[in-house]
Amino acid sequence: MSINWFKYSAPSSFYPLAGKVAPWFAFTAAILFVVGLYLSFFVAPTDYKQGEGYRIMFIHVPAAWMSMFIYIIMACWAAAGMIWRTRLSSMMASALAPTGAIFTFIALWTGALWGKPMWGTWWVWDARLTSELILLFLYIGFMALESAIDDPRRAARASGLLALVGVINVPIIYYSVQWWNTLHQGASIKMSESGGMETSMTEIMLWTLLIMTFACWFYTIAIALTRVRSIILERESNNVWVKEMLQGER
Amino acid sequence: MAEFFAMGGHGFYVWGSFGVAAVFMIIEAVLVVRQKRTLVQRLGRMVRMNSEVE
Amino acid sequence: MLNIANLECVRGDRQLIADLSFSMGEGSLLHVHGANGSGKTTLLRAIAGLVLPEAGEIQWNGKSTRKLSEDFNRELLYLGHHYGLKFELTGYENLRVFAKLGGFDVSERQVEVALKTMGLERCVELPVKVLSQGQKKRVALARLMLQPSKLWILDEPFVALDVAAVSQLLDMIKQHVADKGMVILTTHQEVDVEVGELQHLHLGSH
Amino acid sequence: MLNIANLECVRGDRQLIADLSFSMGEGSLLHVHGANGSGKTTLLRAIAGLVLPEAGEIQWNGKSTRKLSEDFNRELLYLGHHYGLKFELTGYENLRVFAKLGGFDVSERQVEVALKTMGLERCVELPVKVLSQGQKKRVALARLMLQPSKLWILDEPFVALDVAAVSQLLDMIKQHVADKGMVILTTHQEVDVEVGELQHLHLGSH
Amino acid sequence: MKWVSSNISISVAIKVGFMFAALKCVISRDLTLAMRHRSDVLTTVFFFIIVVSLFPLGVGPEAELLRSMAAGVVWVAALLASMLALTRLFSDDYNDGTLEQLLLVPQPLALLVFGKILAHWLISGVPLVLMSPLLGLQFGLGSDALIMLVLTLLLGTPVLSLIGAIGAALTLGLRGGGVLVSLLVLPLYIPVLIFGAGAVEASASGMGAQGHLSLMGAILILALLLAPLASAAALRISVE
Amino acid sequence: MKWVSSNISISVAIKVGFMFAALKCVISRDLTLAMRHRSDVLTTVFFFIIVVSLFPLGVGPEAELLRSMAAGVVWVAALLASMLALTRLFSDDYNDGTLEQLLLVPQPLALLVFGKILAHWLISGVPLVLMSPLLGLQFGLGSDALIMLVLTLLLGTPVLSLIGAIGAALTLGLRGGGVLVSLLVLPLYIPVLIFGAGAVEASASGMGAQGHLSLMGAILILALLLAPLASAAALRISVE
Ligand code: HEM
Ligand SMILES: Nc1ncnc2c1ncn2[C@@H]1O[C@H](COP(=O)(O)OP(=O)(O)OP(=O)(O)O)[C@@H](O)[C@H]1O
Ligand SMILES: Nc1ncnc2c1ncn2[C@@H]1O[C@H](COP(=O)(O)OP(=O)(O)OP(=O)(O)O)[C@@H](O)[C@H]1O
Ligand SMILES: [Mg+2]
Ligand SMILES: [Mg+2]
Repeated sequence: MSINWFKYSAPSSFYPLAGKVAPWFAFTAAILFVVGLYLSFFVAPTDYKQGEGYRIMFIHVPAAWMSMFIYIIMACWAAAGMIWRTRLSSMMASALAPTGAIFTFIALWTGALWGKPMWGTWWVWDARLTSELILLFLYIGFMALESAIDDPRRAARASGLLALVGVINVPIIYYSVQWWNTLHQGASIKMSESGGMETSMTEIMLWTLLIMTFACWFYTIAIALTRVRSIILERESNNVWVKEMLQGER
Repeated sequence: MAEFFAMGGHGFYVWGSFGVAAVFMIIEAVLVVRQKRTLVQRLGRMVRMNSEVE
Repeated sequence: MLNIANLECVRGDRQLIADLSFSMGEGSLLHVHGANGSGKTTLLRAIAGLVLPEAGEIQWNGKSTRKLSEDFNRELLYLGHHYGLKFELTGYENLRVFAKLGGFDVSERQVEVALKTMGLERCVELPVKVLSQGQKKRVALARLMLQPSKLWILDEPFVALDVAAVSQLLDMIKQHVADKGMVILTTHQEVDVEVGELQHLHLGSH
Repeated sequence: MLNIANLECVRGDRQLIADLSFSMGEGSLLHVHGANGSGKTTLLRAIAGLVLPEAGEIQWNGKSTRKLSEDFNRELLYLGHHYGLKFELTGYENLRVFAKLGGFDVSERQVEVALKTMGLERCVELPVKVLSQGQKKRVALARLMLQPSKLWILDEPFVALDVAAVSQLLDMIKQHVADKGMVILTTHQEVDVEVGELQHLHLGSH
Repeated sequence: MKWVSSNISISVAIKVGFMFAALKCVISRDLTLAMRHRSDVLTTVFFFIIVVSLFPLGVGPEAELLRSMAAGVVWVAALLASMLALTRLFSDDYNDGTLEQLLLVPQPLALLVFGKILAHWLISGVPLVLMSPLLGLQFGLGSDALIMLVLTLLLGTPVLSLIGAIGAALTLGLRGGGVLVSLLVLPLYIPVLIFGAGAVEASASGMGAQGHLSLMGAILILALLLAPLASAAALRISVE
Repeated sequence: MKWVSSNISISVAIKVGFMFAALKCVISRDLTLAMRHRSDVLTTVFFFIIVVSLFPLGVGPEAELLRSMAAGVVWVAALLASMLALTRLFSDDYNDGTLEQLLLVPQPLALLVFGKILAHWLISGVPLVLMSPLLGLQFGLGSDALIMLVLTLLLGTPVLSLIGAIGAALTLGLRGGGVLVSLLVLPLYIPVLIFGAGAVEASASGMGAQGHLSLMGAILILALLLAPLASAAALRISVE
């Protein structure tokens, strides 16, 4: 992405830009998904250890990665919004949150469906699983706070502050959960399987995984750009440029 | 074909994963686009009504 | 001393105050008029720094009140629709808290005199909670006699007061203006506030 | 129709109302006077059944209001210092809730007309929370036009209203009394409520 | 004439009709208020989920230990979640003066209170019941125990709302009501907790839980009969 | 002249003096308010005790099981109790308009907020710490583990108050604030819970808990530095 965000940090100039590029991201995402799904189901070979069930990986791992990336990006936008007081930044933060929450949920859901055949249980209190669950709580807290406040300007400032507090806390939470689990080596099932997987991963599997991940990236960007357009309209509905633009439309 | 959907006995898990993921992502996309459209309509109506008053 | 330039305030999707500019010097009183919902409270809260204006500048002695922050607060006394009293404390205790937080020294005696002037001598020992509506307001107004602030912002100060208390408050306002203070107030009641350099501001036609 | 006999009300260690007796018939208005804290609100709440009197009897058409309970409530409209509105609902929704709970039928149109009469046509879609102080009061007062109750008890109904709304409310009170209704009210503002059979009641010398 | 004259006594049928209308109105009013802030409904459930998830973090991840405490943890969390939501049952209405107006409505107060409790259960109780199997799964409960968990919660959460309403009404307008209400109410919750968690554990260890269930049903009926009356009385005291 | 002229800049020493006076005043005000209703102080502790005591009822009486979950249960209960008390930290002041006046005080807001948090901890945190050994005994903890329990709570409860203040400030004036605040705050509490309960368990099983304790100290210092500032910013947003 070589777009100079700062040049377009004024909502009025970002709005049309986002409208122009969003369809292209959506289009690219669709193509990548088609290719990625084809590779996942028809090209990637059956895993010698896990059979066909391992194909869940091609959605699980990208979703898990996205869930973490999106939180970081969201928090960065919120921080930028608090520090430089650019209106667009906090709008981007709120535009990203629902997508992040959805990917977190998908990671949890696919992980649970993968765990049942592989580990014989839907859920274990493993460090990685637990921190993913906490991440979901953080996303939901962010969105709940935003939706509980009527005034959109106040909502943006409050949820931005929360994201900022979260960003300081997330690494602390992450490492504490990590430590919590390794200190109690009592879990009957461990995630050591994944280590075994790495070695058995063929080149084609890796490519499939990468393509699915890029598909998710482009999907996220397309969705966030579209959503931020709605948010811009809503919060800037008093401004002249919005009125002129709407007058022009139809 | 049936064999493909059975996924070597793991059909439920595999299709449950991909299915739910697809459903969520498609619903999100549809909602986002629709939200944008209704918002433009609503605000447009407001702007037009206000300009008529003035 | 107080300068407002091109102030603009928005609530929800309504622009309540647009491009408002005025200034007040020492010994003057600004009476803000307007129908219900015309934005008087919003304006007063914006000046006090409780509402972030959409655009415009509010200056005190040539400096932005936002930048002055605590230094501006020292010059300011704001009384809004809420009285700002702790209902579990007595009137006396409430006033002492205001004094300590505001950083101005008042003796026990001064507080007692202020309460007495407001006709609350029989209620000093009661928690504010059990007082009548008008008595609560009187406790809040007793602050005017103690706090050495230059700018008073009073949002409907006459509400709930009986005739005696209204005239008492009027005297206090007049005295403050005569002492080179500044007062901004709103009221729907017809009271005679002709004093000092009097300005009127009429907000929106609703 | 309303008979009060030997009423006595005590708050804390103060006897606010002692041995009070009076009665009101159809088409009459009772104006309760008194300084701040003299017990006006207490009296009004006692009549409405929200405060238990220490002694005495309150009768409606010869029957104790306590015994009548729900049947008395049907005849009663009480508006106190609190407006009794749900801040999250719009004015329209608030009035519909009052109507449904009170068991009186009002059409959508009637509610709209009532809100319009109170000058709220631009705020029908807003939750009461964001309205100004005076607009909130107007929503509460719109009930007077919808609820078919005979006895209105209004505690400081003119507070927070602008001039236009005050005269509107005065008209409504006069109309109600002329229609053989009964009104009990308190106010510190000077308003002209000369109408029907007017009684004055002066409470305690503070 | 503009008003309903008190001399004409309204016929019983109409009266009952008005009563139902009023009941429906209270319920729909409270549901509307909750829906205005959809987060309201969701937060109770999430609180429930988070509290349940805290325990493994405090206790440690051993699956066996977790399984054996599952029923207790889920039930205690349900208790706390439903109690936390309680503090709002009357307090919003009290603060803005609408409770005062509810007391002046020409309908039996207990009826209105029942409507409010019902709405409260729909908002805060039902989502807990729906979410509980998922949490049971996280703790590794078997399918029999899961079904029993849902059943007991279905019988138990209304009791929690009903009993809790009394406490909420009594502590109205007191500072620190939130904590005080828990102090009054939690001890009364204990029988529900014991039978509820007991039933789940019994069925997890393969025993029948018929006895537990019928006791819970009896408690529910008793609470349905008494709690609205008691809460109404408490409200009258609190508003004065 | 009646007022302090703005032209005379007050000397730094006097300024600091006023700041301390204001801090002292906020603390003593909040303590007085709590003492006016002594039940306030007690209810938090009782909530703590009751929640802890509910577990044996829900889980069953096996001593071994109870001992192994003791640290976790006590810590989770402390979390919940301190969180429950939080909802009142700013909301009373917000509702009666005194918060508005606090914002207009000529002192740094973060300082006043710090005073309020400190008072809150004295009221709701310290009693928990004092009560915890008794509860630990009930679950059969040894003396080493008991000392560790008190120590970790002493380090941990201030963090709970500090982090919680941010959540309380953010949710001010929102409907359903009580539950919403728990949704925001509980996930952030997790590190404190893990290290706190972990330290107790480590010392119960004879291992050293030095590492846990120093981590908790680090978290406390971080929270002391950042939380008052963040809460002050949140308050400004919420009062608007
Ligand atoms: C609810 C259950 C699960 C959750 C919440 C979950 C969560 C996650 C997360 C957060 C990641 C990204 C971690 C990272 O990149 O460091 C991840 C990666 C992964 N997960 Fe899961 N997982 C779950 C179940 C499973 C199961 C059952 C398996 C396989 C048996 C599995 C296999 C993997 C693999 C292979 C990766 C990629 C490994 C890597 O990048 O290092 N997961 N999962
Ligand atoms: N979210 C919102 N959407 C639309 N309008 C809003 C919103 N929030 C506030 N308002 C409007 O802003 C105005 C608030 O005005 P304000 O309280 O300043 O009035 P006021 O002049 O003090 O009136 P009063 O004399 O009644 O006290 C009201 O008209 C209200 O309807
Ligand atoms: N616990 C108590 N102890 C002593 N006095 C009390 C107690 N509770 C209430 N009071 C007194 O009762 C009176 C309440 O009066 P009420 O509210 O009826 O006055 P009011 O006539 O409506 O005054 P206003 O004009 O100010 O509204 C006050 O004077 C108050 O001091
Ligand atoms: Mg106003
Ligand atoms: Mg009164």
